[in-house]
Amino acid sequence: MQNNLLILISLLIILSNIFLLGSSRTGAMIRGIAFQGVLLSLLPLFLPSESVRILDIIILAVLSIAIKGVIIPHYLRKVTRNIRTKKELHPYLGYSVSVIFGLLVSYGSFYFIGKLPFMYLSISPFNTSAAFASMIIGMFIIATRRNIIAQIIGYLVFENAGFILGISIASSQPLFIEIGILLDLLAGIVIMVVAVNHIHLYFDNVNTDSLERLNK
Amino acid sequence: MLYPIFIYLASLVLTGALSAAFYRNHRFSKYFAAVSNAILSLIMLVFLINRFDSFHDEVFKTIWSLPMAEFHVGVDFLSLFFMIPLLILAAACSIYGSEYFKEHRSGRFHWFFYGLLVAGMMMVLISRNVVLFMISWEIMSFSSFLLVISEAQKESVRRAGWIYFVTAHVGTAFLLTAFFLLGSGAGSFNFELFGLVPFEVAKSNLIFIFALAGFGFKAGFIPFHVWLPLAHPAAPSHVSGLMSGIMIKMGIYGILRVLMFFTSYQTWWGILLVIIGASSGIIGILFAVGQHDIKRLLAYCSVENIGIILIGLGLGVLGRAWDYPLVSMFGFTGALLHIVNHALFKGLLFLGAGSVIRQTGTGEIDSLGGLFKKMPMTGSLFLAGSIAVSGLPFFNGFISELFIYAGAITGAVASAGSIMPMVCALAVMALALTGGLAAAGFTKLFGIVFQGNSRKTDISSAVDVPSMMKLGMIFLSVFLVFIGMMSFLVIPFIEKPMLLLSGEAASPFIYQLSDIGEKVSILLVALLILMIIIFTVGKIFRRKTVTDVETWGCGYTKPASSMQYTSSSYAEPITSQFGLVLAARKELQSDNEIFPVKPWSFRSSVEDWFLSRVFIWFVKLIDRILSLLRWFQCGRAGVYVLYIGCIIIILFIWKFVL
Amino acid sequence: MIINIIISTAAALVFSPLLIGIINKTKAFFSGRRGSPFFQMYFDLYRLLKKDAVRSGTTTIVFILAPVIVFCCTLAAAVLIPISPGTGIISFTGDFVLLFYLLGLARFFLIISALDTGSSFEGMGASREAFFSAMAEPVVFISILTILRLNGTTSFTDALGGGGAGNWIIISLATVPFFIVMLAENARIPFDDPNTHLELTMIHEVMILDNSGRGLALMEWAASIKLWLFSLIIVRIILPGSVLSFLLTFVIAVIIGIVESVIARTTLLKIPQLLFSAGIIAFLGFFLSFSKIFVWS
Amino acid sequence: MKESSLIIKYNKSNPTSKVPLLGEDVFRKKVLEMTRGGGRVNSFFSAENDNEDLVLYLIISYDARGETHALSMKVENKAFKSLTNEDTQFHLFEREIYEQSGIRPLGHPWLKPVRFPGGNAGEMDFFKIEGREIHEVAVGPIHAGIIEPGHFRFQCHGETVYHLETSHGYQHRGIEKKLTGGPYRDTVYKMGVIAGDSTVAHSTAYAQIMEAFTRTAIPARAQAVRAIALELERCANHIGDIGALSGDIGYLSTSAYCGRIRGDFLNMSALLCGNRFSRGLVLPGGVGADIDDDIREQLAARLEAGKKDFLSAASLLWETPSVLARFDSTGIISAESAERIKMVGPAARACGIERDVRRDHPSGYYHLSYIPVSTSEMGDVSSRAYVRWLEVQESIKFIEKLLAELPVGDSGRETGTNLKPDSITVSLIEGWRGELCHTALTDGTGRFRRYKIVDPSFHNWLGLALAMRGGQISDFPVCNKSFNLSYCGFDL
Repeated sequence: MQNNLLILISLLIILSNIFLLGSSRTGAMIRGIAFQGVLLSLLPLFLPSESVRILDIIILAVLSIAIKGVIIPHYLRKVTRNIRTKKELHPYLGYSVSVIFGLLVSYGSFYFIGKLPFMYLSISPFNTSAAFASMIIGMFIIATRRNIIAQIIGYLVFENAGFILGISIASSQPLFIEIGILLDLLAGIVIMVVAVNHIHLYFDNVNTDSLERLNK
Repeated sequence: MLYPIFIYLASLVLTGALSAAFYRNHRFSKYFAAVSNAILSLIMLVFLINRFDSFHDEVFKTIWSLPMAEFHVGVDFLSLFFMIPLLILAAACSIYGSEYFKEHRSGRFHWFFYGLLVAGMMMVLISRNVVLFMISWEIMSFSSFLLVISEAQKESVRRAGWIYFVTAHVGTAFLLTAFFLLGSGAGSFNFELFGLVPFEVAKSNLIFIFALAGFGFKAGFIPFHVWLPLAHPAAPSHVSGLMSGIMIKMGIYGILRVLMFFTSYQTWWGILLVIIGASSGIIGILFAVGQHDIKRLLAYCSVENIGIILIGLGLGVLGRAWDYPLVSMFGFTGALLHIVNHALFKGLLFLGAGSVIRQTGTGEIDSLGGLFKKMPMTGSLFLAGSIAVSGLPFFNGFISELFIYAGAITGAVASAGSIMPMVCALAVMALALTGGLAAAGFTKLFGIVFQGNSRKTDISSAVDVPSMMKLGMIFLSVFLVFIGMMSFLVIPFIEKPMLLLSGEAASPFIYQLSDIGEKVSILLVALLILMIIIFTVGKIFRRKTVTDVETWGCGYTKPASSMQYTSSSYAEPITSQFGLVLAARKELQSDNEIFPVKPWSFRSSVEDWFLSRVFIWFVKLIDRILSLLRWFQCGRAGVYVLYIGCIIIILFIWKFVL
Repeated sequence: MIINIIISTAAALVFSPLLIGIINKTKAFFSGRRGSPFFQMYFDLYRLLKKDAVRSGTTTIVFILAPVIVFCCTLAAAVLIPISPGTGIISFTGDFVLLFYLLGLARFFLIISALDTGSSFEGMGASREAFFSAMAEPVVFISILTILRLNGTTSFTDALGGGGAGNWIIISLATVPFFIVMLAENARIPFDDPNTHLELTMIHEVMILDNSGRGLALMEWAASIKLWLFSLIIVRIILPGSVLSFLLTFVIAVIIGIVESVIARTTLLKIPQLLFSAGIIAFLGFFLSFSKIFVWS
Repeated sequence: MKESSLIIKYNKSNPTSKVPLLGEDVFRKKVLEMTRGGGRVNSFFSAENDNEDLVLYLIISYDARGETHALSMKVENKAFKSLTNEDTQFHLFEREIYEQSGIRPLGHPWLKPVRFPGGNAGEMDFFKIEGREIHEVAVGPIHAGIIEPGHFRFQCHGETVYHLETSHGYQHRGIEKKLTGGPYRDTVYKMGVIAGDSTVAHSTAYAQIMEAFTRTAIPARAQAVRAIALELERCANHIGDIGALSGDIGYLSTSAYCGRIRGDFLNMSALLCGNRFSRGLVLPGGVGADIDDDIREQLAARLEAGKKDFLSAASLLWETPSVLARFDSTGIISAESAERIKMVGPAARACGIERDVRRDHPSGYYHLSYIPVSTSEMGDVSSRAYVRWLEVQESIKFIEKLLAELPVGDSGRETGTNLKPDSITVSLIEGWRGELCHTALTDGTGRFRRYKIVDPSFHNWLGLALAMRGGQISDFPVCNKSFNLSYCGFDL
């Protein structure tokens, strides 16, 4: 049953990745990433835990739900509300193409991870392959979306994948490392948000195309 | 069995020649050729079906004076099986054509070439030697080419003919390579020897690829379909019926024949066949949906159906390669049955399209409409063909698709590993999507052409077609319903050719085929009875129906025929959603002003980029290569004589010295 | 056998209009209204069956035959679904193809009867229906393949008629796309709005705009039977072993009502995307049904 | 040149003789100069003068300066050179002039009747796009919803609309013609039903005209009641529209709740005067019903409740992603197009154009109290709904404020029927659909020589057609509803 839940979470992570790739509005993307954040935070609760203290895990889960599921999405939403280009994203690559790419990457990573002898993992290879796919999809989002909010979300997806890999490879590591990573992340996002707000002061939208204009 | 075939062939050519000789009396020569053609084919058909059960392979050999050739013919169940649709269609199309084809300049040899085309296909089916096969193949290609350019005064027809000619011969080149490889492996050019030698894997792969490409140009699956949507509309309708119905199947026959040369199949052949079939099916039907011309739509639909057949073949090959006899059995059965079914309904549809064009003078879907009331018989038969081609129950298209589905389902469910289920799921998805899109395409065709009110073309004086044409179509539609409702009676004809392809491992499961057929028949008959009951009950407890009212138009009092959906509009959601595949274009010419001061105009099109980009690019490439050989051409007659002499000497050396 | 057929037919005919009533009641509840009675659709059908009809002068025999064909084909498809464990009336390899192609035949006639009227509205609906159903079919079939794999059978009615349920994750991955397609095929929100009066936005309703009297009754009834059919399939997928699982169709109706209450209908342009995403979920489920990674865990 | 137009004083009658009567060339030059300088045509119509010569009157206003000017032009040979090619905002006025008086605007790019002058409803030559593939969709005059009759003709290919033409006139009642020689006893009731959902706005405009002609100053309390009624009318209609919009996209909760809340607001109007649509509330000289303390308290309480209900029902709308996705980018009209055809009201404000008569040309209580102009930027259905949502909140705030500071005094006085002869006056009111303009000219005996009404729908119908171009035909209902224009206000 526990294993099933782990797989369900990974599945939902994959689906949320695909949702992110296919959604055309920043609002939807933020909801998607919040959902993903909450899912991720639940992940440590279902890990086989011999060496880790249960309290540590609960602290980690609560903290990461707070940061990934509440604080960061809240900030992002605030930014989108301040700058009124919440509407369509108009990516470089179309939604259908992105979704198909996401699918291929997910299936590919199933296949790829299935070939690797990851016997020392404390987590099922299914989760690992989900993380692997997330990593690539995150980079893909960063590369193909114009909107800076979407790019931040891409970064978050990337980061989330790291989180999964982190807890799966090093579940016996001290709690502090994870919390440190979380706080780093939070700081990064806050800085970005501030930056976006500033960019907004000078440019009328958050289209990164306008940053390219700085060159000229 | 062979002697009747010889007699049939000879009399075909003879009646054709006689009709050309008596051409001074148009009507007589036309009816003479067409009717005798039909009668001959029917006699042959009855004979064949009669003998089917007690049939054994027959071979006939005689030494022939051509180098490397032996006059070697034979019939087995595969050839016999292909003869059934050929004969049915030859009969139906010639009855129909007797009334349809109007006399004009090039008409003299029309029926001769028609007979020659049928004879050529027959020859292809019985040839057992490469040279004989290629000669028959060329007779078939050349006579059909001449039939296509029947109306050569039109520019579009000449272009179509040219492209057909070029593609046919590119295909021949591939075929020759494949046969050369086969022959060099077997040390002979006789088919019976090909099957005896086991080929090494690399070589058999190579042979498969070349044969697939070579026969692909005839079968017309993507990407070798470029000639098909041009040639079918250009040809007279009964010829397009024959070409689309059975001639392109000769390509499939060729592939099957080549497959039979191998004792073991490679997995990737099956995968390749399924992938080509799936893409051919989906892209073909998408292009069909985007067409504006009836016959072009039907031509692209043939591409789709060839795709479906290939999916079946691919599953059959996969089943054999992976040792799943059930998959192989269902796949090959479905493919073979679909070959017959497609011949029947596509023949019917082309004949129906011909009737529409003949009676209204146009094949432009968007200018037609409301023909059902004027041509009820053609309309009903066309509707039957449309339902059949969409693969829906009660008609034959359903049964064959069901078997292909069954193959894919069995493969997807029963197998371990991950490649087989994926391929099978791909097959199921492709079949489902093509089925749905075909329904969209043919509701568009039937709905716009036959229903509603007439659009741009005046149809007030249109009447239904003469009885000979009706007869040809009714003849085909009888088979549609018969196979659709009583498929278990037809299945015995498929079992033997199927066993040739799928191997004896499938024979224990063969009962499943007619089992499925019977179950479907029971259900459909019950359903039909239910429909009749409900309809009759409705008739008995009749209520008053007022019919002298207009269609609801939101209370607007002056409706016009322009307030109907057009076929192009009907297809627009599909063409724009798949715009990337179809290279769909919409052009609105407008002044983009708030008030339309100047007239605006609109047109849309889908572009077959396989033709306009890939194929033309390919031809240019070849042209560039060949231009390197231009020094060969010097224009002096003496030099050409020298060339011919050289070739003769080379041939002599090959035949007698080597 | 005969008794089974009678039971399934009776269930399809009798319960299907009730589903519509439940959906409407649920929607009314969510928007704070009392709503029409549960049995409203029965009254409507009765009233329509009694009525005389008006038929456009443009139409042909197709228009007269279509309601009967649509009704009978839909009913036959519904009867194929076993209503309790182990009682499929006919089962063979690929029986679901017959089932869905019967629905396809019904749709074919629905579409051409719509085009028969020569109206731009009906053409509009026909065009949409033809496209969206073509997109929906592969999704359903992949979901069914997953279920067949779980049950290790090639007959869908056998799989629905009982046998072992599989892993619940995979089952839900097969059911969700089915549910989405059910909404699409039955003209529910977010694909179509069954309650709208706006012809330009309709899909299903606009095609039967010119039907009246008995023809309309049969069309409406067929539509509700189709809903019954889909919801029955879903409950049989979820609970194959239970005799009373058909009662769960009413729960499905409530869920549909809730879905319709909380989301708006989408723009027509997005419908292919929605179906596409349903297909992704279906394919994921199918993939997991044989993926090695899954077996390991 | 400055003196060649008359600056209209609101609420005052202005002698017709002061309106400069120009020759065609001077007029043309002057008018184009004014429109280029930001002038917006409020009304442009033909009238007969004493010698039964046809004269064209033009009412034009500068929103930025809050000025309204009047000029007139002598027509010779029943024709003049069309101004439409220079400035699009004239096009419908010129077509109407042609239809009503037979004066032909030469060179008009799209000269066809505005309604059905021949009396044969439905006879209209529609623009057609050439090509076999285009199909036409004819919608109306009878619609499936309970709305007024009007015909829409789409030129479509598939789901895409390339051109939309609206055809009006099914509601033509000849109101303007019947007013000539007035005011009559029933005129005030006629004003109430020009557009049944804008009763207060039209009645107020008429009342102001009558007050100007009779030089009646009305008490502040009556002005306040009028303003409250006008804002209540705005609230009710906007709320109804938001409900109808969500109904069109199948979002039932908001639809049902807003439908009820609209009823609540209509009942507030009923509380005020006994009629849910405020018929008979606004009378020349004052208002037909006063607000006593009891009503005031009840109104405040109901307003509070209605506000709460509305905020929760409508914020449900803005928080549902599927709704936003449906509204966003649907039926976009660009700010340039909107400015070019001089759209008015919420539809214009949804394109980011700050145009509001209550601010630009205030009259009555709006002199004293200011309502912020609510705008949005995208020009799509979402923006039009959003502007309505903002406006309802502003209106409620305004009503609350007014109820709190309701001036004391009586609720009106008699205006009498002695209208000042040979005068012209203009009344501009921001109805809930946008600016409506009443212009009245009196003859030598103090009767109406011409009474011209311009409903906001007159400015905006073309906007709907432009918003649909290149859009999806399935978006039309929701797009149409987001404009929610009046048919009878247009047809008159």
